[in-house]
Amino acid sequence: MRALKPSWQAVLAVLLCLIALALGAMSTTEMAASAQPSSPTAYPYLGIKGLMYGLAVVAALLSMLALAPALEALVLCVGSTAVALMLVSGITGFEGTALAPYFLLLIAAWLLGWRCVAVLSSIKPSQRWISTLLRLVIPALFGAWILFLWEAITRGAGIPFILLPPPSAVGVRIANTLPVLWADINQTIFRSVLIGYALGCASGFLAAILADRFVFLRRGLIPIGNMVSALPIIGVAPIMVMWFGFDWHSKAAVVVIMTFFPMLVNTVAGLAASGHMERDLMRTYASNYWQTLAKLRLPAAAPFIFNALKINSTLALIGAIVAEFFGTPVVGMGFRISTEVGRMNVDMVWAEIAVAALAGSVFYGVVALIERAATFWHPSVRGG
Amino acid sequence: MDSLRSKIIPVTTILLVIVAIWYVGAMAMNAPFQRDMDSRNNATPSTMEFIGKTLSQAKPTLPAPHQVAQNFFENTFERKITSNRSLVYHAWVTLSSTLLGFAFGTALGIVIAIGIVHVTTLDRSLMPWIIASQTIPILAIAPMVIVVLAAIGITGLIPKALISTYLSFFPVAVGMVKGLRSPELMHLDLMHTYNASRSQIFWKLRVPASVPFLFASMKVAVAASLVGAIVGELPTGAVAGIGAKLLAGAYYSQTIEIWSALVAGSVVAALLVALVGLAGRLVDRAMGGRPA
Amino acid sequence: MTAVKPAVVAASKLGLTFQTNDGPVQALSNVDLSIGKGEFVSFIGPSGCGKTTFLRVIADLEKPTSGSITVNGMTPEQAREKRAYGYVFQAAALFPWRTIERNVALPLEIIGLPKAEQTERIRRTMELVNLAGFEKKYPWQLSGGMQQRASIARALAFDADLLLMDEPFGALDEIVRDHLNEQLLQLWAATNKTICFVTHSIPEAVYLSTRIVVMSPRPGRVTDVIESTLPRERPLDIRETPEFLAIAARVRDGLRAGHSYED
Amino acid sequence: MTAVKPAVVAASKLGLTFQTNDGPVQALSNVDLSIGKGEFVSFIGPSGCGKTTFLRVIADLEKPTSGSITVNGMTPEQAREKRAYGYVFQAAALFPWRTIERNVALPLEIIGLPKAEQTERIRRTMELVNLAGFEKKYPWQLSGGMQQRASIARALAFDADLLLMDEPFGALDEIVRDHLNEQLLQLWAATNKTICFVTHSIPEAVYLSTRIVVMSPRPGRVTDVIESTLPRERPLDIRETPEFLAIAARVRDGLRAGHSYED
Amino acid sequence: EDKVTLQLKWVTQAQFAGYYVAKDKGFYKEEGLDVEIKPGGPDIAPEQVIAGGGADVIVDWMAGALAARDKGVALVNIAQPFKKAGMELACPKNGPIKTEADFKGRTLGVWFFGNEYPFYAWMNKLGLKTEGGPDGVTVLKQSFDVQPLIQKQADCISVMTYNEYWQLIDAGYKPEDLTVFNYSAMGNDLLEDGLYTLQEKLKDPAFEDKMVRFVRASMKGWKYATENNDEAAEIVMENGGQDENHQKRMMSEVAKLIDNADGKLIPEAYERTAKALLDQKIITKQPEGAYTTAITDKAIK
Ligand SMILES: Nc1ncnc2c1ncn2[C@@H]1O[C@H](COP(=O)(O)OP(=O)(O)OP(=O)(O)O)[C@@H](O)[C@H]1O
Ligand SMILES: Nc1ncnc2c1ncn2[C@@H]1O[C@H](COP(=O)(O)OP(=O)(O)OP(=O)(O)O)[C@@H](O)[C@H]1O
Ligand SMILES: Cc1ncc(C[n+]2csc(CCO)c2C)c(N)n1
Ligand SMILES: [Mg+2]
Ligand SMILES: [Mg+2]
Repeated sequence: MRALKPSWQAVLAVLLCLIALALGAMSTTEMAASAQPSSPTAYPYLGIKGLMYGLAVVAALLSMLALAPALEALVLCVGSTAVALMLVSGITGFEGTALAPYFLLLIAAWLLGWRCVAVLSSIKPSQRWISTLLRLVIPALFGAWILFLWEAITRGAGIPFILLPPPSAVGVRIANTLPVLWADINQTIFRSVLIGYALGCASGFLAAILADRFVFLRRGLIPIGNMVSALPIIGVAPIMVMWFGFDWHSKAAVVVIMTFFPMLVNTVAGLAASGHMERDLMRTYASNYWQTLAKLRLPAAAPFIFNALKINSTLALIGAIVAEFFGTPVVGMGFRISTEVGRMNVDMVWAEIAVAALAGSVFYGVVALIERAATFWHPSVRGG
Repeated sequence: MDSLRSKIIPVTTILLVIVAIWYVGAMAMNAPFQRDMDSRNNATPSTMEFIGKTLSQAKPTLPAPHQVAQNFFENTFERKITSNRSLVYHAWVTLSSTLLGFAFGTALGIVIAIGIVHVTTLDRSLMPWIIASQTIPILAIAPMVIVVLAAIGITGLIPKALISTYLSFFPVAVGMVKGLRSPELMHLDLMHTYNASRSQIFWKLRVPASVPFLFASMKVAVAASLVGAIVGELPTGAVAGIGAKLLAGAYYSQTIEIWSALVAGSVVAALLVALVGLAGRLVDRAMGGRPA
Repeated sequence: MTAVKPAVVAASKLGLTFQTNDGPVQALSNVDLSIGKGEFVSFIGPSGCGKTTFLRVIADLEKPTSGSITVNGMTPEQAREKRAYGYVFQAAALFPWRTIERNVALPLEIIGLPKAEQTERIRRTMELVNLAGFEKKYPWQLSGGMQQRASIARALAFDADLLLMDEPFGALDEIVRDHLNEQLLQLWAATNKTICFVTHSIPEAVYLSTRIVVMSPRPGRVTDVIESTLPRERPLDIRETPEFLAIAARVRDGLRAGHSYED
Repeated sequence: MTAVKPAVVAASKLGLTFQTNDGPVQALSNVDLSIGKGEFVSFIGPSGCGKTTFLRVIADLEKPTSGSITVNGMTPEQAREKRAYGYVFQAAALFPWRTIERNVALPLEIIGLPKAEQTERIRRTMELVNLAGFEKKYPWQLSGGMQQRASIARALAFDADLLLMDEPFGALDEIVRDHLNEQLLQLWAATNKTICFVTHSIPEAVYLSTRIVVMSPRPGRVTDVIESTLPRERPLDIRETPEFLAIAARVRDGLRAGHSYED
Repeated sequence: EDKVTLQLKWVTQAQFAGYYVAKDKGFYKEEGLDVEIKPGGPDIAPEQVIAGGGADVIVDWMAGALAARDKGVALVNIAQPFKKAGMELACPKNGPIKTEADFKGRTLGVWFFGNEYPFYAWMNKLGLKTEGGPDGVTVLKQSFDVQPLIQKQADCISVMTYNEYWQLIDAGYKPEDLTVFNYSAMGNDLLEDGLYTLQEKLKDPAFEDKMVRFVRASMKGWKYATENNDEAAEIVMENGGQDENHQKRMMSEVAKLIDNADGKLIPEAYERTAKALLDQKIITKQPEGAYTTAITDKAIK
């Protein structure tokens, strides 16, 4: 019994392979070719069909033997990736001809990839560097699979380029337009986003403190803060352009408005989160408002504040980009996106989106790292 | 009720301060254009006349509060609420997709948070991609989403609501991950001693402990939903809703209309946030929350 | 005598070291101990010597870093999964969003007891700890001792064969404490439960236990194991007998030896 | 004799009723008490009788609903603002984001003590409660008793003239407790502080106090006030003298009278 | 009745009056068509809508359609109701720009989203760089409105003869206060609103026939609209247009661009458009078969 370790992903993958085999032709061209065996037309997977099925099934079966987790992950990773690569490269030139077996095999390979990620995340390594490595490898694998699926589906189903380009095209575009991308990042991220984020978070925070300090302001400010919260960017952005000009200042202003509210709400909630006994303790010291704030209530509010900082890190990015749809100089990520959509350069649009996603993830990641360091004492960090 | 009265005075005071600043701002911002106009018409108004004119332009840079108020009042109370020109009608259109999107978004956010807290695979692999998803500028993909959905026959409320969902699930997911992980270690230990199942730990410990985080996140999410619903109205032809109103206003530089639509949006937002806040307080009370 | 009974807890060469920001802390070192069915074992030792840690290891809340331990012949994990024990924590650990009654109901809900039986058990244990009338209050509306009693009620309602109690009566006055001591002894006698009991009170330890384990601090070691010669039937005034005082004196000596300051 | 000293705490007809979800709870009723400068007053009474509540009223953490109270001749609020007292809570209430050392430093930072003096006081009090070596640990890395001692150190470092201590030694073993009892008495004798001390241990109360206040439960009333006839100079073995035992017996009787169950 | 879905390039306004008139007056119905008109908006790319299957036929500018064709969406022009371009650059007389020679070092407002090609073609012709600096022009992405001029953020802005120009007039500028550079007048015009459909679908004779009927009815609508401006504007209002006066004015201006409503494409204008795009490398290869006169030939005999 110990020799076998079945997993539903692997079993299902084998099953899907069998169904796909039974269904036969993987593309319409193959179907046509087999209907007329006399005329030798080229079709996808001429020679490697057997190899692909074989790899998938073997990897699935091997993975169910009681291997060491690392080995199992390796087998799955190699098997699923190889199948996916062959699938994608085979269909190139025959876009839009794929039939059901193509997609079944794709799903089978994806299941193996999933299993691989699952195995990897169940490993509890003893050394630090391995766990750090795993922390990076697992999301990367997961992401690679999103890209594989995207590539295979857009090509297999022949989705029009201007609706959704395959990631390979986006990758080529990124590589070819690095200077433009860099100029856009410079304009949007290093000016609008960072400055707006800093100002927005700071003002939301200050508003929360003021509201906390003065009951009068709390009663008056919070409802008005709520109203500011949902000033829709598309309404605000043109006004900001009117007020602050078309350069980055108006975008930063939009970001300020967008990030203000989450910070306000979370800080207010956080300031209410400190324990009663701790507050009583500070009272016994006749600690004044600011001392209690600095030494008790802000540390206790930190998890909430970081919550806002994290949400805002992505909001700021969306805000700045969208604000650039309304009057900008001819540089910036939002400008590029909106014009390139109009020019049907959808690969460029996705290149910008990819860059935005990368920048946003880095931004978020930095905030999350600071959070871990600053709220090490919170149960959610100590492990709950 | 007492708390209501104790709120009215501060809110009105602060509103009055804002209105005062607003008037000054309106005069200052509308003055350059007025000066241009006057010089083109060779008019030399007195200061009072000039100020009066800055506050009564047809398409001012910053409309004066009374202009917005008048427009808002006309479009809210003096039109049949079924009329295309009634703000109530537009607000309702937006509100319906906001609410649907908020419901979807909250549900999705919670589901994702549950997944992340309970399934190591998801914890390790999903979060970075959820973050990445949130950096995709919604206005850029909204049209594509709507085109694709229309191609498979989904139109009407759902596409707009989906865009709301997209914006609102994230705050909930982030907050709930934090909240579901916030129970004290001793309480978790206690549940372990009972060999409580994951679902029991979840319902009896993690969920109640996450409530403050949930409501703080839901306030942000409901506001985000509204923004999403408004954004979603544009690529659907912007026929109705606050977004359509904003767009039409923007297209014809009808700043007064824009501002009154913005006010309408803000009022809706404030009401929604207040409602979530109220629900939060009721839940807190039901959970034996200790008055601060 | 205890050796022939099946061991409920059997630890051998047990060690546990915590890794902290400024170096490792050895909380338990080389602990050998076997506790038989139906025993009442008290743990006593200076603050910080590892008593709580040892209970937590039995309860599978902490993994030992060396040595081995079985609970009911299984690993602690398996035992926990079989709901082999009830645990009273050193702090009350009540859920602030549940009333006292619902806090006591918590373990019963988890094991899925029928509603009627839940109500009955809650009533009984709440009375036992003298909290009747406070069922509908929230934890923060109770005094420290009342919270502690609520947490005892919760563990008793759970009704497991092995009871792990970490200073359950620390926050109670002498009268209530005597009362609960008696109740606990009665319960123990009637149900043949095995009880591991951490206390700081030497008289309490001697009065309750069949065996007293004296521990010494950092690294926590077992320095003395004292078999009680008192009969199972113990009226409160047994505490004035010379036999009782002799055992107490021996415990006190063992305890004093573990302390750094002599007085 | 105590009446001539200026009253540090003077309560008259003090009452406090909590409003709860299921009706009012009367925690204190008609408490008349005057505590003079330099007194050491212990409060003893069954769990839930209002001891903590009384201390909290003195500390201006709870407002009485009837009667009046002055602290150092002022309202409790003014006294608190003058930093008239140090308070040891029943639970440790340490901040999880501060190390033990920084927790003890907290009140010193707040009153704005120079750094050098802070370090000195921290060192001294940490040694006093026998926590030297644990300065850099976080609260969750300490045992229950150690946390309790850290919170005592924090209050002692604050060094106010009036000390309010709510079961400070509840989680400590007998030896540490004896040690700290002695230390506290020395400190009290040397500094002429006024101390209000809640405890459940009758010997502790008798050993430490110049006066023992016995309270009865719901509504919390003062049922007996016992002046100690022991000398100020008290070696530990005074606890075996007949005089000591006589006082203890009287306290025990007072305590028992307040309980509902007779045994 | 055959269903046809038409995707407009912009929101409901008199720019599209012909289609609304044809629908309202029953011209489509007469041809046995059931036409759904989908309004567009600032971020709707009709090319994407048709590629995604959301429409049968779209109103688009030639430049955008050719760009999409270059990207693999084989759009074909089947009719060209707008013979002249309505776009122009407007500058206040009291500003620094009086002639083309004054552009150097100035800031100009331009619409993007596929509407920028005529401007870049023009600058190309003038030999002006568009990256800013003293020797080139600074380009500002202009949003919906004429604010950049009013706020003096730009020295000139783009306007449509039938729309934003009148907003400037409404804002208090008198015609004599403005210098306008009209693309058509300068001979720099690229073809504006035309009807496009997918090449693949046109191969189907039934679809082709449907398009013939659609174009015939649409042109009838345009003819009616150019002859009855006010009524057409009212029909637009009923379908969700904003600001009645504005629509009436727009209708009368649009009528000037229509010429006679036969929808026939002028090959020279097509060549000019294609060349401009090739010069700017917007498209990579000379487009083939990007228009057909077959439909209009059959529709308008
Ligand atoms: N999570 C932890 N991380 C690091 N060290 C810890 C942790 N828990 C306990 N310790 C250390 O282990 C030792 C033993 O702690 P334990 O809680 O078992 O003591 P104890 O005997 O229960 O003391 P007390 O009577 O004061 O409750 C202490 O020195 C403590 O500092
Ligand atoms: N915040 C509160 N709300 C309502 N009731 C309360 C509150 N705090 C205390 N009580 C009630 O007041 C009474 C006295 O409580 P208190 O904490 O003073 O008791 P105590 O004498 O300190 O008991 P212990 O020895 O158990 O700590 C108790 O019956 C308790 O239920
Ligand atoms: C973002 C944006 N893009 C274009 C225009 C201008 N515009 C409005 S209608 C029209 C003709 C096309 O139908 C043009 C070019 C604008 N105002 N805003
Ligand atoms: Mg302990
Ligand atoms: Mg108490």
